[in-house]
Amino acid sequence: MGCSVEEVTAAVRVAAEKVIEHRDELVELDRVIGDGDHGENLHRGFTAVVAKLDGGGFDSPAAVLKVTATTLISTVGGAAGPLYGTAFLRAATALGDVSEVDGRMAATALEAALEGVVARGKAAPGDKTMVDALTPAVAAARSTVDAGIADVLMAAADAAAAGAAATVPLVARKGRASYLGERSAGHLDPGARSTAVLLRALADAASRTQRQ
Amino acid sequence: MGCSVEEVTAAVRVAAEKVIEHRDELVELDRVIGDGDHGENLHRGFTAVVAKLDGGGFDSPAAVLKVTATTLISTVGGAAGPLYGTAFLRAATALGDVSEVDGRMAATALEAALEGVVARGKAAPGDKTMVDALTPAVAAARSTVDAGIADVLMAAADAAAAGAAATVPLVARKGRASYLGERSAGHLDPGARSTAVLLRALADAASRTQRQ
Amino acid sequence: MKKIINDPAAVVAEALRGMAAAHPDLLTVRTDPAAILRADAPVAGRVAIVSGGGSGHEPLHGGFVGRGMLHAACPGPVFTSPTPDQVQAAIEAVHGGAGVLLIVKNYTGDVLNFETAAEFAMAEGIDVRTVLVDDDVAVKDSLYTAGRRGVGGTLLVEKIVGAAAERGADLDTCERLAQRVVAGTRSLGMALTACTVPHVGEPSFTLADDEMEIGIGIHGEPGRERLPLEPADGIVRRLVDAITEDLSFKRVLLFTNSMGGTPQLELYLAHGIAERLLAERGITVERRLVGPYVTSLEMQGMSLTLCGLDDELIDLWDAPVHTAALRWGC
Amino acid sequence: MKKIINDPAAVVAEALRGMAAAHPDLLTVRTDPAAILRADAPVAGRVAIVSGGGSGHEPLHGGFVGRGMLHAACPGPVFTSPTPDQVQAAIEAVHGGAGVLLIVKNYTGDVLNFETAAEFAMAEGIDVRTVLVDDDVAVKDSLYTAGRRGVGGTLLVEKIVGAAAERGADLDTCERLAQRVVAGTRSLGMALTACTVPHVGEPSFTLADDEMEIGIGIHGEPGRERLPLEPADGIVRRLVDAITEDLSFKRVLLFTNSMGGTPQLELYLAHGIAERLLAERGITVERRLVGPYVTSLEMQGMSLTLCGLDDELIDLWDAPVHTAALRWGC
Ligand SMILES: Nc1ncnc2c1ncn2[C@@H]1O[C@H](COP(=O)(O)OP(=O)(O)O)[C@@H](O)[C@H]1O
Ligand SMILES: Nc1ncnc2c1ncn2[C@@H]1O[C@H](COP(=O)(O)OP(=O)(O)O)[C@@H](O)[C@H]1O
Ligand SMILES: [Mg+2]
Ligand SMILES: [Mg+2]
Ligand SMILES: [Mg+2]
Ligand SMILES: [Mg+2]
Repeated sequence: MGCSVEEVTAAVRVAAEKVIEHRDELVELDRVIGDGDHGENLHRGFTAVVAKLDGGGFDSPAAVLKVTATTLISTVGGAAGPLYGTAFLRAATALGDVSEVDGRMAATALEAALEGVVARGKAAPGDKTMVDALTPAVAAARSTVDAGIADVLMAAADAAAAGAAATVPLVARKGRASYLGERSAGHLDPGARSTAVLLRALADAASRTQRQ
Repeated sequence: MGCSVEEVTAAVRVAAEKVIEHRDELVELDRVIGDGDHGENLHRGFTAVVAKLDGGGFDSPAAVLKVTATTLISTVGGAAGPLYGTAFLRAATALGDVSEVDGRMAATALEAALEGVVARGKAAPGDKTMVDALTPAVAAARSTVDAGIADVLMAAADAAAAGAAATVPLVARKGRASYLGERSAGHLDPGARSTAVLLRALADAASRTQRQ
Repeated sequence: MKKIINDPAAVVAEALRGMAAAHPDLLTVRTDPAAILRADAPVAGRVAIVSGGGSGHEPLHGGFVGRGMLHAACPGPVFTSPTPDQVQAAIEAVHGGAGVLLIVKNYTGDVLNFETAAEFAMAEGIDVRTVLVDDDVAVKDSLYTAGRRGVGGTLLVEKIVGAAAERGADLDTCERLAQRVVAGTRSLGMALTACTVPHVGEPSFTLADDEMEIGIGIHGEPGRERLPLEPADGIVRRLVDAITEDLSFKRVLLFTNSMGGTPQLELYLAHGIAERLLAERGITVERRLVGPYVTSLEMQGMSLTLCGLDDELIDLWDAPVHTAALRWGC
Repeated sequence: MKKIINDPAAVVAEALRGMAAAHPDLLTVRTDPAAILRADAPVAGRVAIVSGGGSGHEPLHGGFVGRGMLHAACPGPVFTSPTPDQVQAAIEAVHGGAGVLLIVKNYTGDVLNFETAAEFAMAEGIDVRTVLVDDDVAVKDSLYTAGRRGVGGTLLVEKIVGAAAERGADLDTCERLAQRVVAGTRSLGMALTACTVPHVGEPSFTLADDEMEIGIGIHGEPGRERLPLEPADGIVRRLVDAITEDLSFKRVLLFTNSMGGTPQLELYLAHGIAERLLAERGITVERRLVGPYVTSLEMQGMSLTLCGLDDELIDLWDAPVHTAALRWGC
């Protein structure tokens, strides 16, 4: 059993609300090694996403992810806007016109999202970016692919959280934190953190619907 | 016995050095109810006066006061420059070509100085300006006029100190402090303070030479 | 004190050296006594417009020296008026035979020093007139103060009279014109933070994080009223109200000025509010100027100036000007 | 946080309203998506020059929209690049049939968003080229960073290419010219204090009273090196040394820029030192610009930019320009 279009909509909305809740934390993380806008940027973008989802009328999970993508692209700006926008767009494309998302499809969509982020941002693992949360998340999802979507996303969320935490000692080589050189070490990457927040919220939403 | 041209030169030099020493105090007083430059202005001016006095070659006490006046006018700026410049100039004029300054002449010179300051600045007693130090100084000098110059100046210095101290509760009605209105009350007027410092130094110098 | 300076006592002299280097074709910068002169001064047959005052208000006044504005500016030490010698030397350097108009901000120090200079210059046979600018509504103009201060409006007087002099207006005309602009101009400023005078080394006053000062002077003097910090709408309304209560206006130039440390973003924001409030009061904004023009070192804050306009004043405002800080039409 | 603002989230929108009010003849200001356009755009048959980026650097970029410089500027939120839609709308609004050149500061966010906009616009049949400005020598240009940042030099690229476009240069020529200016331009900045982003509410970083930050970015990012505060001579020497070690210069434009909160007095002082140091190194300063042009809100600090000049570039620099912040020759 997978997630219906209604369940996907609800999950993305929950994820959006979680990111909105984490605004100040993300601002603070970015203030220290960046320019302090990551939380504000995502707050603006995901607030717009929630408004779009309220409009409803989506005929497939892919349609939900696509409107999320285009809304993020047109409202977030900064590095995170095009990167998260591409991630959701590629995930939507990977889903095609299925009407339910199962564990395997979720893993495939996550993998497409990661490929999109790397294609646009050219970051490698270890560069201290959201890629450091997404890469282990994709690997974890792939290895639990035969489980239900809730378990796949839970594995991805756990891995993303660990991956984000592991950015702390890294010296940034991409994004604004790279200007700091060695001084970027010792701090959590804001984009890796927001990726972990997003995946955790999606996983929680999926477990709730799948447990019902 | 009065002060010779050498003694007047020495006294003005001592007075100049005293004002220079009080730079920071006068800056601080002016910072609170003015624009913080009174000490710096007089420091610049009296440093130039000392340099001029070093040149020597003065043939009368009036010549010493006159070079002090023109040096102050051309180096101090601000309100205090023209006011102190005028004060020394009028004092010089009052002395005429005498070669020694006695108590009576000192009182006359002080009175001329006060008249000059009032003519230029139009301040009345109680307006919280240097006039509040000079006015009682002139009165005290006038009432001890038959004593020696040291006593006359000492009386003037004591009265100036008291007059300056009495500016604290006043609300300023002239100069920059007047912009503060009621908020100028509770603070010592920087110009009254510098007048008191000058007169004290002149009196001390005169007592030293007269006692010898 | 955090400043990009060397010796606090040499700040003005060193800044003048940089200014000379920056504008070699436009300005002649003299030291000892210090003066910033139009490169082509004296301009024969034209009234020479001379201003000056303490430094620390840049670009006022040196940034306004050039074609169509000032012939000379006399920079004193920071926040201290120049000396008579200095002003006199500038007068003599730019006098072109048609007399000299001194534009003086109404502060005791400035008035006394320019007054003395004018006396000396007149003794040399130069016709010198003085116009005092006193546009600051923060100070009650009464027998019991030194009178209203000259602040932002000074720039407008300099521009308008400078244009008239450039066109050949005679000394009487320039003097009357300056008086007319002064009579029709009012300003009010406010500060969020104090500035630090280099030779003092600490802030001129202290404001708590939730306080602002209304009626601030441009010399780091505290203002008349300390109030809780308000949103921009409230701040601008206070300034507009006080100015329009002091004088009634119909057609105006609106000058939104930064005290130095307030960024353009905030200044444009404030300007937009001022335009809206004036429109509500039926006042027509015909010309505007927005920027850090009459400053108080790094002070954060702003001032508004309204200058009543008629067709003649508009024409003079629009006339070509070529200075370091204000330039158009050429 | 002490600022003249209302709602931190509305700062840019409100500032744009004020900017529109301040320059009615010069600019058309659009909201949703936000864009500052030349009032006479699109200019038929001319290459349209479009730039933009996060707000908070005013007058960059909106202050440089007008004849002889930018056709459009896209202001993002404070320190956040604009979105692709926004840039695409601006491109379409000013495209005059001869193609569009995007001048983009080299930051990941700006690059990605402008890139996406360019793709969309090209899909609509508009020839769009992009030039990245990366003049900041503070950042080592290597595989291990996002590459050098675009800072003060951006203004120079905009002015020079804007002049060429105004004269009718085609898109290829404009693109090559921009690349040539970028290749010959280097900058370095420093800060005495941090700025406060309105939606953050506290300073971007903290510097002790006796510290300065060398290699500061214009987004409130800390720089590369924190050092004890030095006199102006030492500060300026550090900047000049780093720039001239990175690239060798003969004839230059020297641009002494305030980060926003540093007063003119200090800026001219620093400029004078830079002129002296360049003369000592045999570098000829042919043109200069001194002022707060590429800022970081109210940050105190400065940057120096050197741009190699030849007769062609001088001619384009001198060409008439009429924008809110830079104006000459008309
Ligand atoms: N090239 C890149 N590839 C992947 N992620 C990146 C890249 N550059 C930046 N990021 C991510 O974007 C985050 C910053 O986003 P944000 O603050 O919104 O944008 P900006 O840096 O433009 O202010 C960083 O923490 C990092 O995770
Ligand atoms: N009109 C005046 N008459 C007499 N003294 C005055 C007058 N105005 C100001 N002063 C004196 O000058 C002092 C300030 O001098 P100073 O700080 O050097 O000048 P400024 O006010 O121009 O900065 C005041 O403390 C006051 O004693
Ligand atoms: Mg950021
Ligand atoms: Mg003073
Ligand atoms: Mg003063
Ligand atoms: Mg950003």
